[in-house]
Amino acid sequence: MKEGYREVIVYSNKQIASNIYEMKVVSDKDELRFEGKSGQFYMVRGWESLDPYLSRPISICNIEEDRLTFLYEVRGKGTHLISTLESGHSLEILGPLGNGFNINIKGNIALVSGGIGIAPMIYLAKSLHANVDFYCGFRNEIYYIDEIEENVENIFISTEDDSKGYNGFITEILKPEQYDVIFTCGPLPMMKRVVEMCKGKVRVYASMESRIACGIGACLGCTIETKSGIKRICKEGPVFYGEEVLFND
Amino acid sequence: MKEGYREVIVYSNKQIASNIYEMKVVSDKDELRFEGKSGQFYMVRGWESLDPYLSRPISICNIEEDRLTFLYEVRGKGTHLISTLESGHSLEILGPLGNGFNINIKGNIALVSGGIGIAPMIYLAKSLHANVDFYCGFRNEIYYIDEIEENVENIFISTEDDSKGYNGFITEILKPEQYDVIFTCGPLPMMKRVVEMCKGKVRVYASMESRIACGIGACLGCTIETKSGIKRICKEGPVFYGEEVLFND
Amino acid sequence: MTDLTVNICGTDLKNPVIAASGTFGFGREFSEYFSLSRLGGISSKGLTLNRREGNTGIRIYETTGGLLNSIGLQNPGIDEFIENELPFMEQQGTVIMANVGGNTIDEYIKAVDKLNETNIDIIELNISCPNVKKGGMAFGIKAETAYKVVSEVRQICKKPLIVKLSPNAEDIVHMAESCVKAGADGLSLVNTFSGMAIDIKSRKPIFDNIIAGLSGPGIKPIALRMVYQVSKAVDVPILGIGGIMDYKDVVEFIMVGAWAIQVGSGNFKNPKVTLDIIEGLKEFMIEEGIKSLEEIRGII
Amino acid sequence: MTDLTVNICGTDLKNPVIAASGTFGFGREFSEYFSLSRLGGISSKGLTLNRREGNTGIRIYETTGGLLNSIGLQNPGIDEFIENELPFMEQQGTVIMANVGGNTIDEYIKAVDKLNETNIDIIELNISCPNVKKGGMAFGIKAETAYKVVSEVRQICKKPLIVKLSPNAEDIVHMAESCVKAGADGLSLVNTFSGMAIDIKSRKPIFDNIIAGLSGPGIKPIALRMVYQVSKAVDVPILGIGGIMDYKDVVEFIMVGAWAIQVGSGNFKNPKVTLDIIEGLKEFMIEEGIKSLEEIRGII
Ligand SMILES: Cc1cc2nc3c(=O)[nH]c(=O)nc-3n(C[C@H](O)[C@H](O)[C@H](O)COP(=O)(O)OP(=O)(O)OC[C@H]3O[C@@H](n4cnc5c(N)ncnc54)[C@H](O)[C@@H]3O)c2cc1C
Ligand SMILES: Cc1cc2nc3c(=O)[nH]c(=O)nc-3n(C[C@H](O)[C@H](O)[C@H](O)COP(=O)(O)OP(=O)(O)OC[C@H]3O[C@@H](n4cnc5c(N)ncnc54)[C@H](O)[C@@H]3O)c2cc1C
Ligand SMILES: Cc1cc2nc3c(=O)[nH]c(=O)nc-3n(C[C@H](O)[C@H](O)[C@H](O)COP(=O)(O)O)c2cc1C
Ligand SMILES: Cc1cc2nc3c(=O)[nH]c(=O)nc-3n(C[C@H](O)[C@H](O)[C@H](O)COP(=O)(O)O)c2cc1C
Ligand code: FES
Ligand code: FES
Repeated sequence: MKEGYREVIVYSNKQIASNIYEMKVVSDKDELRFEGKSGQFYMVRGWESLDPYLSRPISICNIEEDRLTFLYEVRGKGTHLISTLESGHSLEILGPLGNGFNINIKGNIALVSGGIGIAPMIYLAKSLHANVDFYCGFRNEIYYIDEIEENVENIFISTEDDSKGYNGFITEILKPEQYDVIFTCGPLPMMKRVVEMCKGKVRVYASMESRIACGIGACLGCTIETKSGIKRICKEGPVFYGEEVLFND
Repeated sequence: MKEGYREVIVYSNKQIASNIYEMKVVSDKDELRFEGKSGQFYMVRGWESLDPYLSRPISICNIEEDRLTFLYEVRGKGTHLISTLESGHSLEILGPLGNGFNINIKGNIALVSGGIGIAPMIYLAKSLHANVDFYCGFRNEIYYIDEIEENVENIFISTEDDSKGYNGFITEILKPEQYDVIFTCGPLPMMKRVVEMCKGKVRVYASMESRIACGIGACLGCTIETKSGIKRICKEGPVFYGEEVLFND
Repeated sequence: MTDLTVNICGTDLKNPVIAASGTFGFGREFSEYFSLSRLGGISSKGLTLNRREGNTGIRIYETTGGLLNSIGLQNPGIDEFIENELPFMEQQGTVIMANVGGNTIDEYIKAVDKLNETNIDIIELNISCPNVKKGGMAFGIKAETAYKVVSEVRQICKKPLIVKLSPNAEDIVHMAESCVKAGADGLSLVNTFSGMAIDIKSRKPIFDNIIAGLSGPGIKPIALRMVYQVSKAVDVPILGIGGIMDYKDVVEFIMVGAWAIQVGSGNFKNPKVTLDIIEGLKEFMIEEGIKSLEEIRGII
Repeated sequence: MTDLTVNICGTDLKNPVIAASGTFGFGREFSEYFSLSRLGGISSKGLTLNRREGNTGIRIYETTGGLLNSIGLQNPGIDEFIENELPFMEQQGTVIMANVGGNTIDEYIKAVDKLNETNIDIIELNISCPNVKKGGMAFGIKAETAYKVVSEVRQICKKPLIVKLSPNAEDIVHMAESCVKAGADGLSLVNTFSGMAIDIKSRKPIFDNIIAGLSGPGIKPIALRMVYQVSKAVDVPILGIGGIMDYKDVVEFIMVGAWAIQVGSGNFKNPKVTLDIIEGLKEFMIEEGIKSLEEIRGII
C-alpha cells in the first residue's frame, strides 16, 4: 500500500531569484526516506484551510539522502503560501506521483529547459549515466545553474534580455543532430518547438503541465491529447514521448 | 475617518494555559498607537485565505504604550490559526470597535468573569479609578490572575473541580449588596445569574457575545434582544445594562 | 482616459461598484471609514412597509467560502427610513437604490408609493429574500408570480425599477424575461441561495428559521453563470452580484454581461473592499487599454 | 455496539460512506492507498453506452471552496467497463454502483440492459451531468422529462435503481417526487451546480464548453438544504452528496434525512479522506451514544 499524505518538515526555504524559491524538506520520522525518480512530482499542501482547495504539484528537484528539494516559482496563491513556510514548519506531501523520466537511456543526451522547467532537470542530470549537455533558457535572471554543473558536460544559457549567454530563445542554439535523446521541460511553446526541431531526427521526451486535481489518476482532469488517445498528465505522464503529444494552441 | 484593517506585528504569542493564549502585537508604523477602551474589541485576521471567511472578534485585554494584548481561547479554526502566528509575523486588525465599559463610575465595584471572560477585565481593572474586587470563575485551570492583582483590592477565585479557591460557581460567592456596580463577562448562564442576583439591588453591566460578521454595525447579524428592542452587539454593545438584556435560553 | 462611468436606467454612476443590500446598512457605518461619494451607488438595507424586528436566534453562520444569514429583513420600515436614513444617504454624493421587500403585493405597492415621493434614484425590488416565511420567497421562484408583482408595482412606480432575482428561481432565464416583460427597467442578480446548517451536538438546525441564505465567494461561479445566461436573454441593464471579492471578479461579471455589480459579503471581510475594487478595476483597464466598460461588457 | 451499516434498496453497506461518481475512477488508483473493502460502496465513473473522449480544453478549475469541472463524461463505454473494470471492482469487497449517463433515452436503456447481466449491486442513473451538450442535462431540469426517462429505464432495469438528481432542477422536491413515482428505488443528490469562470486576460471562458460543474465544500449548505427538503417529501432511501469533507458533514446530512452519503471532491484533497470520515463517524457515534444511524436519520 502507498502512503497517503505525509507530514514533512521544512529544513530550508529560501528565495534564490525573483519569485523563485528553493525548499528542502526532511521527514519527521527517521525511518522514512524520500522516494522518487526524476520527472516525478509530489502534491504539496502547506496550509490547513480549504482555500486554496487543491494541493499543488511540484516536481522532485533533488533527493539527497533524507532530504527532498523542491524548486518552485511563485505564480499564485498556492505557491505564495508555500513560499511563506519557515524552517521547522510542517507541510503535507503526497507522492512520488507520475511516471518520471527514463534514466536508463545511454548516448549523447541534451536537457532543454525554459524558466522554472529547470526544476526536474537537476535530479535528472544527476540520475543519468550518459554524456549530458544542458540547455537552459531564462527570461532575464538566471538561477540554479551551479546545482547542475557537476553532472553535465556543457551548459548553454540563453536569456531574452541579453543579460547572460545567448540573446534569444534557447531553442535557437540547440543542435538536435548532436544528440541521441532530448529531455525537455518548460513553457509549452518551447517544448513544442523542441519537438518540431527534432521530428524524425532525435527522440524527445517532454514533461507536460496541466491543472491537477487528484494527482493520482482518478478524476481525468489533467488530460492531454496524444496520438494514442487521451492521457493523464499525473499518471501516464508528466513525461511523454514528444512526437506522441498533440500540441494544441 | 477611521482606519480600515491595519497590519500589525506579533510581538509575542504564547500559550499560558491549556487552549489559552496571550498575544501581544505592535504597530509596524511608529507613529501609530493603539486606541481603545476596555470592553471594546478588534476584528482579528491572521490568515490570507478566504477560509475562514470572517475575521474573529477579540477584546482588548490590555494596552501598554505601543503594545496591544489579546487574551484568547482556542475554540475553533479561527482562534487556532491565530495561535499559530509566531513573533514577527503580521496580521490584520480592525478596531477598536463597540462601546466598551463606562470607566468613569465611582464607588465599590465588582468585576465578575467566567473563563476567558477574564480577557477584557484586565484592562478594565486598570482603567477604573475606584475600589475594585475581582471575582473570577474557572472550570479547572486558573490563569492570568497575576496580571490583574495590582489593580484590584481583592481577588476571589472559584474552580469547578476544587483545584483552587472556592469549589463551585463564582456566582455562589459573589455578594452583590457589597457593591455599587458590577461588570461581568463570561458564559451566558453566568451573566444571566449575576443579573438575576443583582436585580433591583446593584447595577450590572454585561459584555455580551454573539456571532460577528461585519463588526461595524452594518449587517445586523450580531443582535440580541433587549427591553428597548433589538441591539447590535458590535455597535450598541458588547456592553449592555444587564437588566435591559432579555436572556433567552 | 479611462472611463468607469455607467448609466443604469437613466442614472449615471461614477463607477460600476454598488454596495449590496443588507450588507451596507444605510451607509452610515461605512461612512466612518471612507467617503461614500467614491462609490457607484448604495443599495439600502431591505425595506418593508412596516418596521420589522427580524429573525430570532443565530443570524450569521460561517461556511466554507461564505456565510449563511438569517437576518429576516430587520428594518425600520419605509416611513422611518424616509425620515431618518434617507436624508443622510442623500448627502453622500452617490446613487441611492432603495431595496424593497414585502409579504404581499399590496405591501410592495404601498412601500413603492411612498418612495415615489422621495429623491431616491432607483428602486430595487427584492422578490427573493429567502428568510421571511411566506415572504419575498414566494414571488422569486415562479416566473408567473414574479410577473404579477412586478407588473403591478410597475404601474404605480415613478422611479426606474430594478428587480432583484433569486438564484432559487425555477428557471432564471425565464424569470428574467418575465420580469422584463412585466416592466422591469433592469435586473440585479443574484440574491442568496437557500441553504442550511445543523448543530450536530444539539441535533438542531443552526437557524430558528431552519433555512437561511448563502452568500460569498463560494457561490460566485453559479452567480456568474446566471448573469451570463440572463444577459444573453434580455436587453435591460444587469447588476451582477454574488461572491465579488476583488476587481478580477468584477471584470468577470462585466465580461459575461453585467453593466455594474454589487458587493455584498465582501464588505464583511474588509469594510473598504469596495475602494480596493474600484482602484483595481481602474488599473486593470489602464493596463489592458480598456477605455470604457462597454468595450468589455458581454464579450463572452 | 455501534452499528454503521445501512441497507440501501436491499443492498447492505458496511457503512454509509460511498465514493462519488467521477471522483474515484473505478477505484483502481485508490486501491493503491487503502483496501476498498473498508468503504460502504463505490459509484463508478459515469458510464455511457459508447466510449467517450470527454471535453477538450481545461477540465478542472479551482474556485473558492471548491472546483469547477468539465470532464465531459470521459469513459471507456459500457462494454469495456464490463470487460476491464468491473472484474477488478468485484474483487474489492465493497458495494458497486454503476453510474450511467446518456444523451438519449435509448442510450440509457441499452446501457442499463447490459448492466442487468452483471453483478453490479445498484444502478445510479445520472440524469444530471451538466457537461454534455444537449446531454444528461436535459433530463435533470424538468420533472416531466425526468419522469419519462426514469420510468422507461425502470421497465427494463433488473437492479435497484437510484436516480441522481441535479441541483439545477427547477424544483428539486417536485423532481424527486416525479422520479420516485417513475419507479426510482432511491435518490442521490446533488450532482454539480452549473457554474462558470472567465480568463480576464484572454477574455475567454475558462472552459471550452463555457459552463462547467461546481462541487466542493462551498456548495454544502445548498446540498444539505435540498436533501432536507427531498427527504421530507419522499419515502425512498436518499444518498446525500455535496461538499462532504469530514464526519461532521456526514452527520449533518444524515440528520436531515440521508441514509448514506457520497464523497466527491473531498477525495482530491486527500485520497484517504473516506477512511478518516468512517473513523470519525464511528467515534462520534460512540461518544454520543448513538447505536445506529437510524437513531439520528432525519431527526431535523
Ligand atoms: C507535474 C507537474 C510538476 C510541476 N512541477 C513544478 C515545479 O517543480 N516547480 C514549479 O514552480 N512549478 C511546477 N509545476 C507548476 C505548479 O504546479 C503551478 O505553478 C502551481 O500549481 C500554481 O499554483 P498557484 O496557486 O501558485 O497559482 P494559481 O493561483 O493556481 O495560478 C496562477 C496562474 O497560473 C495559472 N495556472 C495555474 N495552474 C496552471 C497550470 N497547471 N497550467 C497552466 N496555467 C496554470 C492560473 O490560471 C493563474 O493565471 C508543476 C506542474 C505539474 C503539473
Ligand atoms: C465582542 C466579542 C469579544 C470577544 N473577545 C474575546 C476574547 O477576548 N478572547 C476570546 O478568547 N474570545 C473572545 N470572543 C469570542 C471569540 O470571538 C470566538 O471564540 C471566536 O470567534 C471563535 O472563532 P473560532 O474560529 O476559533 O471558532 P469557530 O470554529 O468559529 O467556532 C468554534 C465553536 O464555537 C462556536 N461559536 C463560534 N462563535 C460563537 C459565538 N459568537 N457565540 C457562541 N458560539 C460560538 C461555534 O459554533 C463552534 O461550536 C469575543 C467575542 C465577541 C463577540
Ligand atoms: C447579512 C446579509 C443581509 C442581506 N440582506 C438583504 C436584503 O435586505 N435585501 C436584499 O435584496 N438582499 C440582501 N442580501 C443579499 C445581498 O444583497 C447579496 O445579494 C448576496 O449576499 C449575494 O452577494 P455576495 O455574495 O456578494 O454577498 C443580504 C445578504 C447578507 C449576507
Ligand atoms: C471531476 C468530477 C467528475 C465527476 N463526474 C461525475 C460523473 O461522471 N457522474 C456523476 O453522476 N457525477 C459526477 N460528478 C459529480 C460528483 O459525483 C458529485 O455529485 C459532486 O461532485 C458533488 O459532490 P462533492 O461536492 O463531494 O464533489 C463529478 C464530479 C467531479 C468533481
Ligand atoms: S489530476 Fe486527477 S487524473 Fe490527473
Ligand atoms: S456584526 Fe454586523 S452588525 Fe454586528
